[in-house]
Amino acid sequence: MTLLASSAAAWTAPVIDYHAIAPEIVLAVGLTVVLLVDLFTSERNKWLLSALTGFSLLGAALPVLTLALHEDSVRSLFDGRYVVDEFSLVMKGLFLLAGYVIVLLSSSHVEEGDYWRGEYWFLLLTSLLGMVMMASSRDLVSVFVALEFLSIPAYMLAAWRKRDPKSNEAGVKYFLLGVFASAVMLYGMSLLYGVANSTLLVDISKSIDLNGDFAAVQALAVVFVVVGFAFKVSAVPFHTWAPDTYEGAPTPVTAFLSVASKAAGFIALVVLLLTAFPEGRDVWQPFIWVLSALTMTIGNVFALRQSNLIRMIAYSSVSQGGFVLMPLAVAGGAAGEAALRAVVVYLVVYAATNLGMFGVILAVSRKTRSGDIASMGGLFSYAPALGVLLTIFLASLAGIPPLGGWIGKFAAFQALLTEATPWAYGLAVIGAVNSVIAFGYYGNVMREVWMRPVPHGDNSAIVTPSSLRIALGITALATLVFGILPGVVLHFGDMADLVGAFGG
Amino acid sequence: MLTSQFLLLGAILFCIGVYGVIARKNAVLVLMSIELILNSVNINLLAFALRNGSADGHTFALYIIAVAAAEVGVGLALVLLIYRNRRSIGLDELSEMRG
Amino acid sequence: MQMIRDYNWVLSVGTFLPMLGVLVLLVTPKANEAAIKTVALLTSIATVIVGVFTLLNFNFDQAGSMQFVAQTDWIPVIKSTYFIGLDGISLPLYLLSMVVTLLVVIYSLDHIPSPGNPKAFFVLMLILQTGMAGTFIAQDLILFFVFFELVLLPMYFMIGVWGGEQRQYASLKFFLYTMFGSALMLVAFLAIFFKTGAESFAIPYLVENGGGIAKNAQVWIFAGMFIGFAVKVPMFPFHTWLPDAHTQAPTQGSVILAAILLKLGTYGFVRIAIPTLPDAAVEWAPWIGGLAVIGIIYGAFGCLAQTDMKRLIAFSSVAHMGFVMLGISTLTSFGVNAAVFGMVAHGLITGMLFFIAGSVKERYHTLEIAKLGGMLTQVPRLGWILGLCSMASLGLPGLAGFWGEFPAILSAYNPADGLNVTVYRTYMVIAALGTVFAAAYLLWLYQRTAFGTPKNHDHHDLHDVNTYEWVAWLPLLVAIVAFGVAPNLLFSIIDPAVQETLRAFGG
Amino acid sequence: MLAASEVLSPLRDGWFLQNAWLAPVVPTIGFAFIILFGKRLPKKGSEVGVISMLASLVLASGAAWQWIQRVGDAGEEQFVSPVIRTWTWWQSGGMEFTIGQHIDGLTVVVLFVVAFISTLVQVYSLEYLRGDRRYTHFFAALTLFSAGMLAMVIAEDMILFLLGWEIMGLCSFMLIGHWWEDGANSRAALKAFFTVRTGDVGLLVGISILFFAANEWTTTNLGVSGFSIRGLSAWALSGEPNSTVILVAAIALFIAAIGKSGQFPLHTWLPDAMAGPTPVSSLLHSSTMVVAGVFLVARLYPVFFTGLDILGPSSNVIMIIAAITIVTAAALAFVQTDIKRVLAYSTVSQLGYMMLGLGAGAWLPAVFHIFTHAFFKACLFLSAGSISHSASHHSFDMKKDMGGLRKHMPITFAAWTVSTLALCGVFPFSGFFSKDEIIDNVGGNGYTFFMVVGLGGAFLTAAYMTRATYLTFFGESRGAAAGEHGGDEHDAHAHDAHDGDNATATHDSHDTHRGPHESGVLITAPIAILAVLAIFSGLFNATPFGESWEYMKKWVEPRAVEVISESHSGGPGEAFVLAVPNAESGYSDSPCGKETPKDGVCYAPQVNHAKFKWSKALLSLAIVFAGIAISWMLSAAFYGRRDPRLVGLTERNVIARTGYRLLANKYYLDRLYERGIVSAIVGPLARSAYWFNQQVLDGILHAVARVSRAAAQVVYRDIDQRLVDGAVNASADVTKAAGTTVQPIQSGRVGHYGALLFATAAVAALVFVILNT
Repeated sequence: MTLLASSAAAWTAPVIDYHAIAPEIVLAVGLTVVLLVDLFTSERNKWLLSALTGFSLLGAALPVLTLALHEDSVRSLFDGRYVVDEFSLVMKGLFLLAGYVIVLLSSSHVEEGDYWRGEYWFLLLTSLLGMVMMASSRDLVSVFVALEFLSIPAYMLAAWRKRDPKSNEAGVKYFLLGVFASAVMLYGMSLLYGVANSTLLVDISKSIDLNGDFAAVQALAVVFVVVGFAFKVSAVPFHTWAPDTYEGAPTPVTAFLSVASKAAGFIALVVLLLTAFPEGRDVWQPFIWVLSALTMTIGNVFALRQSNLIRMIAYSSVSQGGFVLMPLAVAGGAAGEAALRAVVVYLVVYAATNLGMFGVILAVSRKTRSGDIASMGGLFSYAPALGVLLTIFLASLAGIPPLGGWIGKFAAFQALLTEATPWAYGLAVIGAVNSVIAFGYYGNVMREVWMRPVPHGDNSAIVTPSSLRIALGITALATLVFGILPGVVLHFGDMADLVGAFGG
Repeated sequence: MLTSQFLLLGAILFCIGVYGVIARKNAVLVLMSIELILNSVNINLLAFALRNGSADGHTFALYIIAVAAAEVGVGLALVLLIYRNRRSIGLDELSEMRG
Repeated sequence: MQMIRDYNWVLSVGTFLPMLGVLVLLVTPKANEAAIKTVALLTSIATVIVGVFTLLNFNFDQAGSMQFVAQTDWIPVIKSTYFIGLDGISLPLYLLSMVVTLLVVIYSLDHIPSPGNPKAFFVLMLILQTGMAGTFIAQDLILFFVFFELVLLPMYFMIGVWGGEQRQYASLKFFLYTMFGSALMLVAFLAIFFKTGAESFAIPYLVENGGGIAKNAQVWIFAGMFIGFAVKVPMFPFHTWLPDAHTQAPTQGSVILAAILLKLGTYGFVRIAIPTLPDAAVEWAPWIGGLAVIGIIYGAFGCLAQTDMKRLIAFSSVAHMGFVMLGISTLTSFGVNAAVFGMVAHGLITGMLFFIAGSVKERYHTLEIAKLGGMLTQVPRLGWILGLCSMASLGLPGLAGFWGEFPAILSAYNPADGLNVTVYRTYMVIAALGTVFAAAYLLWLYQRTAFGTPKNHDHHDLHDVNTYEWVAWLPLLVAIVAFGVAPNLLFSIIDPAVQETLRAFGG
Repeated sequence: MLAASEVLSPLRDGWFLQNAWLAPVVPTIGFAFIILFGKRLPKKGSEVGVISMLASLVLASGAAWQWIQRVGDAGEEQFVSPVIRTWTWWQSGGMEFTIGQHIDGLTVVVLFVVAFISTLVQVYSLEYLRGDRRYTHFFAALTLFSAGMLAMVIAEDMILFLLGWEIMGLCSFMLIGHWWEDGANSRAALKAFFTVRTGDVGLLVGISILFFAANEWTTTNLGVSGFSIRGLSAWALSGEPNSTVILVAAIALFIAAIGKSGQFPLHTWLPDAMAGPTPVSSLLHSSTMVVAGVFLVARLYPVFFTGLDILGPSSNVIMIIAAITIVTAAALAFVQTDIKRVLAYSTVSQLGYMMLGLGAGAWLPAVFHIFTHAFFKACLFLSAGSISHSASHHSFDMKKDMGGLRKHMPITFAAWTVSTLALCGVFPFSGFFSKDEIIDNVGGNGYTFFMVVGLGGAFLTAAYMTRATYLTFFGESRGAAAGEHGGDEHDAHAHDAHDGDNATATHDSHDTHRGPHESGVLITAPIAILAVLAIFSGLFNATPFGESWEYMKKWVEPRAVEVISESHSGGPGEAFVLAVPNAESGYSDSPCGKETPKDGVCYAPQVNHAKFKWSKALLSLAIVFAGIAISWMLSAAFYGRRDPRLVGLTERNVIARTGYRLLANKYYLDRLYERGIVSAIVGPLARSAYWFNQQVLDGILHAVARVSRAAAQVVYRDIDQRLVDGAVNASADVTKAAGTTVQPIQSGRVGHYGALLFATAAVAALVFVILNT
């Protein structure tokens, strides 16, 4: 009792830096507006919603820009539980833009399918808000809340096609495993709190040193927490939900999951590893090493066997996750900054490329209405533009210069090799070999596009709605620019320094 | 203080929950098992909070309870959904997509 | 190494001009084939003009030093710069890539392989051109890597779309093989980058400091580069993509592949692997030499076993690149000179042979040696050209092939210090025997295709060498003879650069 | 002892010497011209060929003349320095390598011979190949050949030498295969090229070895690269070279010579090469190209001299090979029915004589034999061609289509006879002076056994030539020679020789209907000229008539004196300057080749010259006449009167039968050779030698080809496609298989997923907990 009383006495209202949380506020307002508008608009005017969603995302992006340009770049709220630094700003920017592209991708799709549009946009915004918060969270509680904030809407989105048993299955699997994973993670978090007597990551970092009486507990806690996020980023063997969910969920949602929520998982992971357990690296570095190797390899091996395009992409994105994990296997020490940069760079490039690819798939599936790889047959012959774009995106994913993907892989390798240990080289070689295997299935799609006949020989052209065109334009442009002038994207990575990490 | 006993209780609850999640084929039961895990976490948090004398644990626990409520809401909704579509809430039928 | 920075815009223009053509092509309507061909032709002509300009402004007295050097920031974060330059080793290959592309474009004007679509075909070809030219001028490992990889996709599609029956298998095989090599190569590049203090990717810098790396580490790093380059060459155990790729690729593809792409690998050895890692090079050289002579004999046997003309030529590439690698493996400027000359010569000759194979295919609808015959009676000019090229290819003195082959054998007699002389002299004798086999399979090919009485009796699309072919071929034929008679045209350029490159080995 | 004044006499070098390098250049241009415009010219390019050859002939004669003057200027014991001009050709490793001319006695002799015979043969071909389908190509190839040979002859460095050498090989390929519609011809062409090329490996290796062994010495002492011929000569005699290295190099080079000059065991290609048109046989395969091997040995004589220890106590490889060649080839000539093949084998054995001479230190007689042999052998071939052209419907079969032709073609007959006598070495025909000189010197240098072999060879030569002569010109006419219309062979050959346009059709028919007759002037004229030379060319070095007649010795043989060199570097167009030879070095007792030169360099080894004795000459003459006589009687009896005692003798008489079989079948001959000589001399080696013979003479090319083709099949099908490529494809399959094995992970069941999730977490936790406590 006394304890509570004393803290109550000490309580003073925190000063809130509204500029710092402006993006979140804008998003919150935006999603309420969407909700209300949805209530009071007739079916004819539902198109307003997508527009609103898009605008609120761009609107939220504005303060991010102003914050980035503002000189005192680090703003810490709620005594360090919610921090706005370059890292968070870059990631917020990424989420908001990715969200905008997803809006572009999905608008036509959502308009045409008989979906509950209002809710769709609402949930999309909510989930994005969760991600934006995740970027800034520096406290177990806020991390947890942000995580659920972005996950729960995602569960619902996955199950969005209510009448479609596949979609249901997707939702349920995602949900149950997600909740289970976060539960396990929570258990780890509770132990962390117990050891560190604080939920503030910076404080935790002080007491997690893997020695003393509680070394075992610390190790256990670290592993469990990592597992929680490993699930989010669908690292093997926690990836099992991903293919099923991706296949079942509506394609735009799949795009959303495979890009945005995965990215969110990664930044949470990075934040925790670098700010909370820098001293715990003896536990998590080997763990990540194994996860990364498994993820790349298993993901590729599975992807090679797929005949369903989306499922193949699911596995490809799994193995891509392995490449993002790669630098983290040495991060912590000197390689920490490089690893952070590599992760950011990879996520940015990967977001652009992958969204672009989903854009093409959406466009093509409007005609073929099929998820088979074979349905891409002869694409180049009747829709050269789409064919070339798809080729560009696939090549970028395969990491072939001068397309964006290669700089992501390059950064990953570079960060990995800054620690010139045999382990690092070993993982690098595994990664190299995997990047070759990966081409096995990317090339397979290219082969369909370029060298195979059109299925059922119908060469009817594809009508691509303007929003989709814009999305494709943005992503393709980004992919090329990142590839040819990698300085641009590497710059993001460079400025994204993370407060609290590297003893800073 | 009886911290260690609380922790033990938490651990046991956690294990039961995990067992439930893995072993049960019934969606609702799985949901309940997850609730068990979450509550074991809550117990841990509170025990630590009392031992360390800081309020963070309580706060965290409150958050978890709130979020858990939301999760259950969504979960039950999903369960209803599959029940509508396939007149059963057995999880093992949910294996259309594999491989 | 001394840098000359005059005209530092020339190389960039020459390299990226084709991309301009690509942009124009992209906006040209697909239906308007005439326009497309014109654009492609003009682009490649313009490129060659720039190339000639480069040649004219090249300072031959200082062929050993980098010229037209341009260096600007590119990826400051990873200390990689846009750093290009040209010396006596790069110059011939750089120009060769431009000329060959032009000739291939000319040839394509009336030889668009099925399934047509010249627009895409020329676009890919021009992208290829940029990649190839860029590789030869890049002075920064990352830049080199980008150009090196840039070549892959276009060639993949060129084989896969316009190729023969097995094209899809062949193209994928080609791609995976090469990519496998380059992936490990990239790792090696990063390794050397960090081992030299993570200062710079610039090749001159690495040449300065690469020697400082511990020998053991050098050997491992070299292993990475070796796989990357050896696949491209291709050297003996990594060669199996070549016959398939060559056999399946359309004529233009084979020509470019043989004339330029294979040189990327050997060039990589000369420019990067050996100078930056001298100690490792000494360790590896005997193995490289061994694989090279195996390749020579092995390729010859491969040729003798062939029933398909194009596949035979493809295998002959394995043998010829064996000579090149033998020269390189001696680590003497004598041998490397021979190797660089050999690259150019092989580019001209084998490129030419593939042209011929293409035309034979077009006329006889088969490349089965057994089904050919009496070319000299039906298409005499084509027959004689084939004869000339076969002679050049088997290393007849007075033709270009000889100057890549004989000095290579010669140089194997005494390799650089620290290399086992006995081993290399054995290599020399084996390689010399290889020349006999070369004579055997080429003459045997010639006897059965050109001599004898014609075997096919539908003469309707038998016509002798036509104008496009003459225009496309004459430059190559002239070059074959010219370099054969006056080898110093090349040697005088190559030699100083090679000596500069091999300073680590005392010349 | 010499007074400096005598020695100091400056040497003239005129325009022709300075510009002898034009001799190959002109035909090269001619060749290009023929190839490009030949078909459009009135005479289908042949005129270009003839003109260019005439031009080179003029250049060659001029050079020869001025060389003679140059020698005239020199003092008795003065080293007559060759006229050298060099230009930078290529550079590598900082070294510059030159191309250029090296004109000395040997060069001018061979230069003249080649240019002269090429000219005559081209004139001859004007008529002989008129109307041939590839008339133009024929002359192009012929001209290119001359260019190549001339280039090789004047070569200043081994690279240019090699270039000429290979070009000759190429032309020989093209010319043998001239009528390639017939598979046999193209096979023969392939065989020739391939066999020679096999020898060329030796040339490549030899040049390489010499270069690296000598380069340092030559650059420091003479300022020339290790390819330069004079550099190599000086180095070889300088006492520098390591005996093993130079031995290996010499043997390697000699292998090349064996291949080119059809020495045993690589001689098998030469008889087959007769498939080519007769002018080709007479030019390439008798008088000039096949001499290249001999020329190589003569050119780099110091290398062989030191390397193989010529004039040493023991017999060296050159002599052994040469001796075997002389006997086997001569013996094989007996059993030929094709007149050209007889001549081919005779060529082989004559080349054997030249090699024998070189091997035995008789440098000059060997070179002289090149000179004389060229004339009479070319003459013989052209006569054979004339016969087939005008008398036997293009058949070369002596038994079926000839006989009694002396009445029909007197000029040809006369020419043939004198050439035959020259070849047999009958006094005073040219062959006597050269061949007898060789045998004499071989004996003189103490190789008695080889002298006996030489004499035996002379006997055989006389015998088989007599047989051929009898069969061709005496007895009654047979087959085509009797005017019968030759059957298929005629048509076949007509198809070859005279194909295509009507002009030839008429020409062909008209001479078939006329029966045997003398050929046109374009054919007889060259024959006549050659015949005259066959008689008199011997007088250029008529040792029997005393010192004063030894022109060749004076003009051609390099004087083995020690020379102090100041500047040998012959820059572009600048002549090669030599300083005063030191007064000490006498001629007779020159140290060159015997010991290390003290204060200078030697360019030629000191060789001895046997004193000519009529007694020896008469002995050999007697042997020759014996051969002629015996052979004549036998032939007359056997082919002429069909003497019952002889006809079918081989069926009745065991000895005769075996004897005949021995010859009729070369394998028997080899077995005889193996049992008789080898097992006697080198018993243990007999079996291996026998095996070797079987393999090699059983058509080395076919064996090699078969083996390597088989090997190739194995390598390609089993190793390449199955093993190497298989591994590649396998890796892909493995990856796929891996997917199948791990597939269960993705069972699609939430329960399993959850279990996997937690199990991994638990395991990881356990591991790390254990590790960290």
